[in-house]
Amino acid sequence: IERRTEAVFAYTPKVEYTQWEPRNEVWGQNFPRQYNRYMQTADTSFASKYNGGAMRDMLAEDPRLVVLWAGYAFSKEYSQGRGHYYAINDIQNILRTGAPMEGQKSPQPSTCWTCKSPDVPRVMQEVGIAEFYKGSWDTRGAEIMNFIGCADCHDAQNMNLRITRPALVEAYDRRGLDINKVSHQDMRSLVCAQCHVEYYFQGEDKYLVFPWDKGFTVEDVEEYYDSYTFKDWTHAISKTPMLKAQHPDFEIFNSGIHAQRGLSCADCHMPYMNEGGQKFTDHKIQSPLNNVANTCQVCHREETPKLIANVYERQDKIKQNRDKLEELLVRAHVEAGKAWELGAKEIEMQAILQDIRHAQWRWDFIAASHGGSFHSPIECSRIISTGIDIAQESRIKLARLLASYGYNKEVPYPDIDTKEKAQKYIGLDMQKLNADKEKFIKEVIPQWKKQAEEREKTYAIKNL
Amino acid sequence: IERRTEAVFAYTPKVEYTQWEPRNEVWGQNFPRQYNRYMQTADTSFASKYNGGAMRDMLAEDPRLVVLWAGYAFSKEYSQGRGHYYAINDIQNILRTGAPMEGQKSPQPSTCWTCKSPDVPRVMQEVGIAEFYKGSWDTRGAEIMNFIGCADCHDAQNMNLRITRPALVEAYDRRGLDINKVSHQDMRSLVCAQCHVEYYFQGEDKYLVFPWDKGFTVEDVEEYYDSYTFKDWTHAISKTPMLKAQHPDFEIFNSGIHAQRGLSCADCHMPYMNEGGQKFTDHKIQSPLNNVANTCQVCHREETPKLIANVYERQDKIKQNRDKLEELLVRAHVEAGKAWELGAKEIEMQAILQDIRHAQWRWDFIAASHGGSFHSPIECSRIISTGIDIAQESRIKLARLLASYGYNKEVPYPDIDTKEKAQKYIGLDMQKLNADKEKFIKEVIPQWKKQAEEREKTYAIKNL
Amino acid sequence: MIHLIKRLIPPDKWKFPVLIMLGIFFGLFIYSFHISKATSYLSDNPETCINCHIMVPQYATWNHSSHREFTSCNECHVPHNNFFSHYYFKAKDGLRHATIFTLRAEPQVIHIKEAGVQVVQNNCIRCHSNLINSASLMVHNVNHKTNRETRLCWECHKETPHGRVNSLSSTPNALVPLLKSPVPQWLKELTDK
Ligand code: HEC
Ligand code: HEC
Ligand code: HEC
Ligand code: HEC
Ligand code: HEC
Ligand code: HEC
Ligand code: HEC
Ligand code: HEC
Ligand code: HEC
Ligand code: HEC
Ligand code: HEC
Ligand code: HEC
Ligand code: HEC
Ligand code: HEC
Ligand SMILES: [Ca+2]
Ligand SMILES: [Ca+2]
Repeated sequence: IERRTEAVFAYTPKVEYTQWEPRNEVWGQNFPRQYNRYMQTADTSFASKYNGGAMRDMLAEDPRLVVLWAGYAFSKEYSQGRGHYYAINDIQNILRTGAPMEGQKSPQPSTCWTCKSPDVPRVMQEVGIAEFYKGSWDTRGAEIMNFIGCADCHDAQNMNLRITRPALVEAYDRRGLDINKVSHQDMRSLVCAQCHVEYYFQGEDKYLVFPWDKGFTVEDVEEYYDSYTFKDWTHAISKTPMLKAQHPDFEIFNSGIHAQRGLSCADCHMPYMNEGGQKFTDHKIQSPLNNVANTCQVCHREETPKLIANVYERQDKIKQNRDKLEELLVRAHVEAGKAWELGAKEIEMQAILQDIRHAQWRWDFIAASHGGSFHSPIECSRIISTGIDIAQESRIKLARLLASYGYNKEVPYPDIDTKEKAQKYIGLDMQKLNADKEKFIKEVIPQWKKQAEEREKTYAIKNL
Repeated sequence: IERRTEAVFAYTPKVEYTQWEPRNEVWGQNFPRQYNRYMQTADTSFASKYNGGAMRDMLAEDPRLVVLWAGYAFSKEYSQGRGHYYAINDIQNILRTGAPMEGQKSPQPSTCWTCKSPDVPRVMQEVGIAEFYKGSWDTRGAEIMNFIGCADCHDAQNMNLRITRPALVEAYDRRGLDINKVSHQDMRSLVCAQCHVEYYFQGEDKYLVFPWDKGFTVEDVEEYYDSYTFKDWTHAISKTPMLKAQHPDFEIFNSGIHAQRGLSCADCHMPYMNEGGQKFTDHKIQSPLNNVANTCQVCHREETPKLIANVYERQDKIKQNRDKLEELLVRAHVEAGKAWELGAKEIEMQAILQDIRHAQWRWDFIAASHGGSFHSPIECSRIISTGIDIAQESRIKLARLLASYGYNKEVPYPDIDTKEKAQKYIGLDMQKLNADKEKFIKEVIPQWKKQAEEREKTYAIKNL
Repeated sequence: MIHLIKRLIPPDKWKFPVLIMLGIFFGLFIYSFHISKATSYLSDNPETCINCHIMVPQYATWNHSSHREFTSCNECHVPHNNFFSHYYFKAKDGLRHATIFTLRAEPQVIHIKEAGVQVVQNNCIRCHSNLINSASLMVHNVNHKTNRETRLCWECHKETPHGRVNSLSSTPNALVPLLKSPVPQWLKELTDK
């Protein structure tokens, strides 16, 4: 009857474990409420208009992506991210990591594991940071087995939030900032900024770096990459030295009104909840649109459908022009391909390729940030505008160049209205890729799992 | 001590006047608080980054405008609007209305007066609506003398808000809406929507029409004009059949978050103020940035500089791409001019000119709405993006066309970095225009004033 | 009437158990009345509202607002037009809150109900009518009063008095005078085992 005692926090730890314990279920014995909700990130039943926990094959939803990424692993398979629960499954199953077996290596480096598991800080502790990144992705296949979890964000001693990924600390260092001196509210975003950020692999040894030295805007990062003449890959059709943008959610979020008003990621993606009078942080990290009552409505009095409509309206308006830019980029790549075909010279193409690089970079910055269109719609829209301008500028130059080679008309738009057609168009042998992957999943993954199980049996845990 | 009694005794109507009394000072005797603040719209001391009550010569601030409007009166003179107090002064003094004297007529129609004075509904009552619009601007020069005022927005009987401009009522009618059935909160915007909207002059008799039949978005209105093959003028350089957009503040505002949350224009431009224990409506209609405390801060707790920075950030981001689009449009006009020069045929130019028309329409829709970049930044940004795409599309076509006429390189950008250079470039004889206007102001305006004075003496006013 | 009472009196052989039951019910009622400090709800003391900690965020924000000096919760949240609706509303609301609280069905983010909105709005007007309505214009214009009073005051005065952030956990560390437990110490000691 009396619920006054609820105000007092009841905590009786059940187990004691080490600082780098990677298994969520072990931490979960001490913090069942957080653990149970966290395991709910396995839920794939919610799909919003563009996001949600469901599996979405982005290449099927939008086959133009295949052409934009021709020559790069993303053209093989790319999905909209889902719950943290799937981080390991997804990186194992994705075609991008290939089928490393029978002496073959994965086309990806070990660095790819960095944002997928609390085994990462554990192994980094053991072998060192630079050493961890080295080698191909399969090198550490048996080491990395637990999906993203408690040890990624929490100090085992006191449950304080902590940063476990060196790339973030180093990026702060290079900007002359001390990440140990930030506020608690900042930490509620910075734990996410370990992963939900644009990154690249520096040098031969694929050291993970966040490209923030010149600032956080799309232009700042572009300038950073240009000053290194860095490229992620060379485009298969246009031969452009390309940049790939990856989920700059933290960077874009910071340019929006919610960040300016002091919100952190956790305010919307990990709202507080009450259960039996206990307040705690909802660890089912997901789209806030699946939980408007506890997120938006804390600050906004509008009805749920209205708030959801606000989000969709922003996403729709940005998508309209992003789609346009996508089409223009396909055209630019194809037109550049035509120019090469007609014998265009390196020096004639240089300015054009630089434009294509910059335009696609801007497109990708927005496309890769799945929350961006809501987090900071005005900035996203601004960036898309500049991308359209630059893409079209490259096409004006191409029109002149093509004309000078005697081709003075529109270059036909390729027939790429399904993922299959598009992948065929850029010359991918999907059957082989899929068959190899299937074999890899059947034969190699179970071995990795078994090794991991054996290893984990040796971890010291004390029952209290 | 008790100041409540002030309220009761404050009001003793001093005068009785007719429904169409145009003189603010007459109404002002009954409502001194509102009148005194309204007269403050004479204040020109405040300039914000892009707006405010100060006089700003837009052609000097941005000479590209001159080229965009080549062949149209706006290229002669255009200022950023200022307080309602100046409505009559400004339309009399602007070069756009010309120097109608010595048998010459103004290049503008009477319709131009519509949004400048409470003499307008007065005269319309007398002569009829269609009749009012007919004839050149000077026809009614002596009739229209009081700047925008009480009778434009209020019913003299009971001070209710009322709509006095037929164009708004007719536009509502055509959409099947009854403007007499709107809420009071809607009226607090609709009185502004009598003037702060996009309009055009229909037919020979220049009937004032708001082009909302297909909707309020930039695309809807474009479709409306295209379906009529309406044009405001033909561009002097590119020969494009152009559209001019005028201050679609109401339309754009309605697409923004503040409108979606139920705000009206009066909430920010006519906030309540408190004097002598009475809350009344501040009639100093102006930029809210000159009065953040009573506008924004009633709803937002942030510091004044921060709120102003929010506004500027939105304006800057939209301006960045609007400026870009402006440059592209100058280029497109000049390139089209070059094509004509080289002998391009009507049929070859058609699609190109349609693109230029649409692109500049989108640019102008945003440029002409002085509040738009804050009222609805996401929509403004969306529109600019589509404008950039279309402008560049026209330039791709032009590149191909020019190449086919043997001109396969960049067309030089004109030297137009001052208003003077730009006006010279499009062939305006500014000296003559200015001299004529000066004479007109010295000789004709005083006559108009005198006639008005005589007339007003005859109006029935009863002192109580 | 007598007939009615007669029908309510149980047959003889039931009398004793019914008496016992009634005693138990009555005792439980007194107990819960006491333990939930229901008596306090008859008063206007804001501290009674935080009898149950659910109301702490609203208490804390009110307590930091300019209205603290002049306005108790009930000044805003209970009708003041007459004695009967005052207590009827209070009882109705109070019972619903208590039920939801006891069932642990309270949402994380509590929203004011439509009925409550009207009550609060009327109370804003009750205190501030001199400021918001112009006597002169009321003479002049029959619509003036409704025009001024139909829009919710806190559409503009968003932060009055509870601020904007609304959640059971929005004031986690607020220092509020949580009432002392009405359960005697000895009973707690006995039941704690
Ligand atoms: C003000 C609320 C708010 C804040 C704060 C916020 N987000 Fe979001 N986020 C959203 C909304 C709304 C969406 C769109 C969800 C949808 O479309 O289903 C979203 C989408 C996302 C997505 C894609 C979700 C999915 O379903 O796939 C990610 C990832 C994301 N945000 C990460 C972040 C990160 C990292 C931060 C902090 C740097 C952050 N968010 C801060 C509201 C917020
Ligand atoms: C260790 C890296 C890492 C950290 C730390 C991290 N994330 Fe993630 N997050 C991921 C990865 C990887 C995925 C995609 C998993 C997949 O699709 O397999 C993801 C997915 C998501 C999604 C999409 C969920 C859905 O239902 O579609 C959201 C939202 C999200 N994260 C938000 C956050 C927030 C908020 C934080 C901080 C409180 C955070 N993440 C911290 C790596 C991380
Ligand atoms: C800096 C952190 C980081 C690094 C390094 C990283 N990822 Fe991710 N990864 C993420 C985040 C965050 C998401 C969720 C993105 C979203 O919002 O959808 C994700 C999602 C994924 C997904 C699920 C969605 C999809 O793309 O199909 C896969 C698979 C994946 N990553 C594989 C990789 C591979 C392979 C590499 C190396 C090339 C890599 N990751 C490197 C952070 C990272
Ligand atoms: C992606 C980052 C992330 C992961 C993974 C994560 N947490 Fe948290 N956790 C947070 C954040 C953010 C908070 C809120 C901290 C605050 O506001 O004080 C939090 C708070 C907590 C708290 C403090 C009480 C509360 O609920 O606010 C506990 C206990 C906790 N987490 C346990 C866990 C456990 C157990 C796991 C693994 C099952 C886990 N966390 C995984 C980010 C994370
Ligand atoms: C902790 C408070 C908080 C939360 C949670 C929150 N917001 Fe906001 N929101 C704000 C603030 C503050 C602003 C800025 C306007 C202002 O100062 O009132 C804002 C602005 C907005 C705007 C206008 C900005 C724009 O992009 O046009 C929208 C729409 C919005 N929020 C929707 C949402 C939605 C949807 C969610 C949930 C996913 C959400 N908000 C969660 C506080 C919050
Ligand atoms: C939420 C507040 C808000 C509302 C509501 C609002 N405006 Fe504005 N308006 C502004 C701000 C802020 C500016 C920018 C002022 C500046 O840059 O100095 C502005 C600018 C303007 C300007 C240019 C002012 C100048 O100084 O030249 C006009 C005209 C205008 N608005 C008309 C309207 C109309 C008509 C409506 C209703 C349809 C409206 N506004 C509704 C806030 C508002
Ligand atoms: C009868 C026509 C008419 C009506 C009605 C009208 N306006 Fe205006 N407004 C104008 C004109 C014309 C100007 C420009 C005057 C000039 O520059 O000479 C103007 C200027 C302004 C400005 C710029 C002031 C400055 O300091 O730069 C603002 C803001 C404005 N109006 C807001 C409003 C609002 C809000 C309403 C309704 C409450 C409204 N107007 C009603 C015609 C009108
Ligand atoms: C539907 C109403 C309407 C009509 C018709 C109209 N105006 Fe205006 N006018 C306005 C408004 C509103 C403004 C203020 C614009 C701003 O926000 O700066 C304005 C501003 C002006 C200004 C001051 C700023 C400047 O442009 O230099 C002049 C002069 C002017 N108008 C002249 C004219 C002329 C000439 C015509 C006829 C061609 C005309 N107006 C027709 C509503 C109208
Ligand atoms: C551009 C439109 C416009 C003009 C011009 C205008 N008003 Fe108003 N007036 C309004 C609006 C809007 C309100 C607010 C009505 C409401 O909210 O009930 C208002 C309210 C009033 C009120 C009601 C009391 C109050 O302050 O809210 C009076 C009295 C009044 N105006 C007098 C005048 C007088 C006198 C003039 C001329 C000097 C004038 N108005 C010019 C738009 C205008
Ligand atoms: C009558 C209330 C009210 C007034 C007055 C008001 N606002 Fe707002 N404002 C809102 C609401 C409501 C939102 C939408 C977010 C939300 O729901 O909290 C909002 C959103 C915003 C946003 C975020 C939207 C965006 O464009 O990103 C900004 C910035 C903002 N307001 C600034 C201002 C400024 C500056 C002024 C004064 C010129 C102002 N507001 C006047 C109520 C108001
Ligand atoms: C027994 C615990 C308890 C007490 C004591 C209590 N409340 Fe509540 N109150 C609640 C709960 C639980 C809710 C949520 C009800 C819901 O959302 O349906 C609530 C909701 C409300 C609401 C919003 C819902 C509505 O009915 O409009 C208001 C207003 C409110 N309480 C005011 C008060 C006031 C004033 C007092 C003191 C006189 C008070 N409460 C005392 C538990 C309580
Ligand atoms: C000055 C008037 C006023 C006073 C005093 C006041 N409230 Fe409120 N209360 C309001 C208003 C207005 C709202 C509606 C807020 C909203 O919807 O944004 C409200 C809403 C609430 C709600 C619903 C939750 C919410 O924020 O919408 C609760 C619960 C509540 N009040 C409890 C209390 C308690 C407890 C007290 C005394 C400690 C109190 N109120 C004192 C005006 C008042
Ligand atoms: C019991 C009477 C009473 C009620 C009910 C009441 N107020 Fe007040 N209010 C006052 C008094 C007295 C003051 C002066 C406080 C001061 O000067 O510190 C005041 C001050 C204010 C102020 C100016 C100071 C501030 O905090 O911004 C506003 C605005 C206000 N009230 C709005 C409201 C609104 C909105 C409501 C209804 C939700 C309301 N009031 C209900 C008595 C009341
Ligand atoms: C359209 C927005 C709006 C609405 C609705 C509104 N107000 Fe206001 N109110 C204002 C503005 C603006 C002020 C002047 C702010 C100032 O002086 O700081 C004000 C001032 C006040 C003040 C005096 C504050 C002071 O310190 O002088 C009180 C009290 C007040 N309002 C009460 C109310 C009440 C009660 C209602 C509902 C009947 C209400 N308001 C509705 C905008 C509004
Ligand atoms: Ca997702
Ligand atoms: Ca101005």
